[in-house]
Amino acid sequence: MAIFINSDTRVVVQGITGKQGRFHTQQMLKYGTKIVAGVSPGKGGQEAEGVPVYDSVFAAAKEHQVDAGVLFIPAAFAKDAALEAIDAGLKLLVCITEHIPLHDAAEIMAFAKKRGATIVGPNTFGIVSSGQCKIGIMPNQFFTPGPVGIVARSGTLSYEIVGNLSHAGFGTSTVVGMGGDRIVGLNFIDVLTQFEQDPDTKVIILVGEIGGSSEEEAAEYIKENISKPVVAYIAGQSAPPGKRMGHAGAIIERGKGTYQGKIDALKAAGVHVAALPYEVPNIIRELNIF
Amino acid sequence: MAIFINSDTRVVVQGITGKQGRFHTQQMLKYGTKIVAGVSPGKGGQEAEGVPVYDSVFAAAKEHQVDAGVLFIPAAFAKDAALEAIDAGLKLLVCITEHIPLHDAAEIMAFAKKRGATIVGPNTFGIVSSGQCKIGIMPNQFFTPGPVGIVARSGTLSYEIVGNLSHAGFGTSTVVGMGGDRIVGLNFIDVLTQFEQDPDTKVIILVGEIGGSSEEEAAEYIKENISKPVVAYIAGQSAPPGKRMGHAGAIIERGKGTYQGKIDALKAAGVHVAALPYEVPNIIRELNIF
Amino acid sequence: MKLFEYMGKDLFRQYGIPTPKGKVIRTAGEAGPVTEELGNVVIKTQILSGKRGKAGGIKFADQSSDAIEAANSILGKEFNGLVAEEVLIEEKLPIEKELYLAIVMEGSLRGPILLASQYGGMDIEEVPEANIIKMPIDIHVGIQPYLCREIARKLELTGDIQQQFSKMLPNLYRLFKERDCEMVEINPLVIADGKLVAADAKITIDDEALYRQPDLPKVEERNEAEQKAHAIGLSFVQLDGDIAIMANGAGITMATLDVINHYGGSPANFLDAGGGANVEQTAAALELLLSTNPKAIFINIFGGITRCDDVARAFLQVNSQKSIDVPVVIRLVGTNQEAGVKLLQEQGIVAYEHMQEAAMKTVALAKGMVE
Amino acid sequence: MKLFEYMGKDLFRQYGIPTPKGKVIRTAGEAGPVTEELGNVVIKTQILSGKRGKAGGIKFADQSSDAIEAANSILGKEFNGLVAEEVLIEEKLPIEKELYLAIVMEGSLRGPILLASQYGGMDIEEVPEANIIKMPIDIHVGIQPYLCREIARKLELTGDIQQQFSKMLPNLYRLFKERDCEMVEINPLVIADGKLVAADAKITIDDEALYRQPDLPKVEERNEAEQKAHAIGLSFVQLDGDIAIMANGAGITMATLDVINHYGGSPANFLDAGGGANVEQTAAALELLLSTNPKAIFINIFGGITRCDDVARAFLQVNSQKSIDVPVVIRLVGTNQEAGVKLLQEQGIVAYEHMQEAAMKTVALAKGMVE
Repeated sequence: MAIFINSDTRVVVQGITGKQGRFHTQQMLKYGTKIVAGVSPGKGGQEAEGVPVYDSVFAAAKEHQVDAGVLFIPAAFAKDAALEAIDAGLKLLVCITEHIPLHDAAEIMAFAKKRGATIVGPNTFGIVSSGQCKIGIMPNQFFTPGPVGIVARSGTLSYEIVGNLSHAGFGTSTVVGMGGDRIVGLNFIDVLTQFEQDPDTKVIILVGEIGGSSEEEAAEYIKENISKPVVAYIAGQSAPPGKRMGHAGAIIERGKGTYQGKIDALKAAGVHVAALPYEVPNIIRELNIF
Repeated sequence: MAIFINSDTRVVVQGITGKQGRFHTQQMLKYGTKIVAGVSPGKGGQEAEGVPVYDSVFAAAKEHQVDAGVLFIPAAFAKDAALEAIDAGLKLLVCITEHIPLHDAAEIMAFAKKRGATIVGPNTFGIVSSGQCKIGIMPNQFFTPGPVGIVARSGTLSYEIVGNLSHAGFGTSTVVGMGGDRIVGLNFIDVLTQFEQDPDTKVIILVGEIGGSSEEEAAEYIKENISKPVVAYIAGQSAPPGKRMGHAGAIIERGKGTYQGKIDALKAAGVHVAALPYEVPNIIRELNIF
Repeated sequence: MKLFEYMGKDLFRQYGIPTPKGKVIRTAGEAGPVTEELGNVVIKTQILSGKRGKAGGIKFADQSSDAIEAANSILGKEFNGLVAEEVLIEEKLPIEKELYLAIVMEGSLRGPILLASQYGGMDIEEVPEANIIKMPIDIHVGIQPYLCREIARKLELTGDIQQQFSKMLPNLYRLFKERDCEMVEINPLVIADGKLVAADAKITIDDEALYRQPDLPKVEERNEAEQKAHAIGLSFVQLDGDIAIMANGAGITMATLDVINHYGGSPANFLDAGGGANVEQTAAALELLLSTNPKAIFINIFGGITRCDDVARAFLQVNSQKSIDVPVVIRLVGTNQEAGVKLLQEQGIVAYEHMQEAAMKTVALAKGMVE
Repeated sequence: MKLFEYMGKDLFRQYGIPTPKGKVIRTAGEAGPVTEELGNVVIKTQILSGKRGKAGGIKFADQSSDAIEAANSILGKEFNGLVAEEVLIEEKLPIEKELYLAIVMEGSLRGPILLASQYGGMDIEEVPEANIIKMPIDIHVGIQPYLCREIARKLELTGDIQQQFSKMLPNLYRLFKERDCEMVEINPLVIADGKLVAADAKITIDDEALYRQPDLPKVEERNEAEQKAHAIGLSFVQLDGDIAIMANGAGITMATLDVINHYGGSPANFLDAGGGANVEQTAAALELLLSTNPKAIFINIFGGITRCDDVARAFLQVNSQKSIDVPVVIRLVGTNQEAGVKLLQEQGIVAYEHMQEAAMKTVALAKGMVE
């Protein structure tokens, strides 16, 4: 099962002939992802990593049934590429690109909502349903099938946690990177809803950060709607308030989004909170569900 | 039952303090429509025809539960009023106003689609579920409950047919005026789908016109999806091609939308076609279903 | 409102869409200096109709005398039933390819659609569906770069021409949107000397939006009677029969024509008095009908917003002011029906209740078969 | 990028949003002629921080000598930790009412939201939620007349002020959109002499969109080290501890800080080398850390796009060029881990696999507890 993507998901790669596009297409193919087409304007008819290349998503979608797309497109052109993918009918779009202007992101989200498309990212490492389909840039070796579903705002931090889990013998069902920007497509609640429904997921890990209010909103939601155990780790306990911490989401605004506020909300919702990232496997073990 | 509106539907009237707004509010109240609020910027706090008036749809929606709205607003301001109603959360909006610019209509439709709102019209006489709720400008006396569902592009022509039915002893379930403009919210197929589901509707009358292709599309749809008997009357058999006939929908474009083409399509779909409007009751009688 | 080609090209220039060099003239003599300046020219009849070429409305010349002669053979002449009062003289382009491009407001999509084809030119209507590119435009998103690339790809445009196209298309859409167009059409959009040029321009402005387009030129297509009707808010089209018809609503007016035809009558016009015409408008409509000298008049009213008593009053008013010497049949149902019928009865006039009956009577009267 | 108040007001004027008359000065003497021209004036410290008033950064004067004195007491002085290098002198308005108005890009809405309040002014943060109007803006629909009316109604604006507001708000939104703003804020938006005037301006431009806003003034908030890091594409914030930290990704960098803190260490900085830093960038980052004279350096890499062998190579390169005299702990996992670990081993350097272990070691080294 897994959520959002699985072994049937057919993927088109936008920007497949670029350096990043090529490299990660190769990695995704190695992982087993069904990449059916690539897009690169002006390079239609070529092949990249054994995948046929088209001039547009429309052209690719005419020749192949495609379910999802992934963007390896520079920030200045990402909005156009995303709108094209949505207009051409893709229902899931993973936007790896970072540094996309906020107003562009907002326009992408508005168009996606109108057309019923799901956007993962931008500024995400992607999404992987372990052993089935990887759409993103995460290292292949850590993502082995198992009962743990993960949803995270931050990329490398997720690898850290997945690495620790892997070391402790726990595999993952689906790992979703929401993306580090202020405006992203999926939020915690969207993903939690899916995990709750997914028979392959027995425990959910939420990897948050200081700043914003999405962890607090997730806590509210968990209290009412999630029956599966949830473990959370929130980064930024010792980050100085108000300083710029790499991405906008990490700016603490107007006293909201503090570490303590998030922890309190999560604990009140019955979530198991890890103080440090490598505590997560122990907490899962103590749940005594496996 | 009936479709779209019924005796529970709570209605807000935009432009209630204008001459048309007042008159038709009175008529709708007489018919039994639950009008819970009126809107007229700058006149909040007043009453019109016994209905409380608010400065905005937002303000009305805060005080009352409202399901549907109706617009008695001059064409130049209709787009703004419609967007307001949609933004304030109305799910059904009847746009009586005629002469709305096409580009305004297109923007209304795009916003309505995004928010999941249904637009009836513009340039419509409205919609009435007989004996339950009338949102529009049709004369009250002809709309008595019965088994006939009607969907029409043109107003007075519908009255003509409803009058004939009434004379022959047939009442109506719901009568829907799609509106006479090139861009309108509902099309025949949307309404046919609802009638097919409605237990109160036993036979469907489709009142079309030359021009456009919506009758042909309806015929295609009927063939596959409608089990109830459908009777059609198409106006314009003797209209000269290409002449302007009052509204844009009546212009025959590029050889499409001819009378004969529509009749042929409808007959091929098993629809009973009346050559003249007053033949409709006889055809229904001959169906031998009542 | 349709615009003449030269007006459309003026708009194209305002919006940065390349057009051929040229000048519109109203007298043949003006063709001389224009041709001297431009060299090889094409001389184009300015009428609000397609198929000018096939009707002989497009000529070529490479010297002033020929151009003047050509202009002379066009100006004041009739093409497809329309008199040419202006001629557009333009440089003759070395055409390599003719494309088709249009943006239209489409009812079933409830918004704009872009149409394009590699096979533009005079016979675009015969081009098979498969060779017409159709792309709906989301009015909230507009024409984005990807859409330009996609259309260009399907038109098989490459290199610099593709760049020119991607620059031009958003401008065309901006014109379409800012000028409330029902349709903008370029046929042909030509490639000549490595440049993309709009060799023709067909623009229709949405009549309902004219009030907010005050700086557009005014073009009048209606005849005198139609203009008079329009001025008082009625929709009137002259036909070639002898029974004048007035009804309220486009649908019922069409149905009335159908019924009159069915009984062997011949409608003299289509007059939709619309929803809610008052006494004054109705009276004016009646006078308009009288002025066309019909053999009979059929007033067919199913009152919704229109009030039957207003219609009766209007008729009585006109009747008292001038002697109506053609038979008038009045059918009156709906809002304030009783009051209307009573007003007429008081003057000895019968109002019919059923359309069928009234229509049959009208036809019989027009044919002189009854008194 | 935050703009100074006077820059924001320049933008307001470009977009037709009324502002008080005024002039920005950089030396106290300039205050004289400005005050003579404007009469009663307000003298406002230009710093990129709120709460200037409470910090004594806003003064009043009604004659030149007082204004010069006030400017003198501000220029070059520190307010809320920031040095004032400019002062804005403006006419003092006869304020009748102070409103609050802002448009912000909101994450949970995935688009813009409009915030407004009748209770604008210095204490806006203490105004209860119930008195803050919040209206999401659909980015495809923008600010339509109905939205202006609705906000004005909720702000209890009437008559001419309502008209002014309805004219001003679409302009503010246009600025927000065209200038890629993260936030535009007017606090207070005042009513003075029957006019609506933006008495303050707080604008933040989206950093990611600066490339397409070439004509905006440049404002630099970063210190020297932070600028250096930014120039090579790294995100660096200086902190006050003694353990220099470098990790790849904002989340893991924060987590690294947390872990160091947990074991009693004190981070000297936040350095996110980001995804996919190459050898050159990593080496530059390392040199930056060395230049801050920490007691220990912790390099914590979980390679995704970042390749462990590149990190190893960068370290070895720096190590061979200059003598690194502080202890460096390297944790290396992920993409090309084996190659990276091997490269370090060949030079006798241990790479840790677990963050916990590596962090504990780093803290111990910084405290001089191990060699």
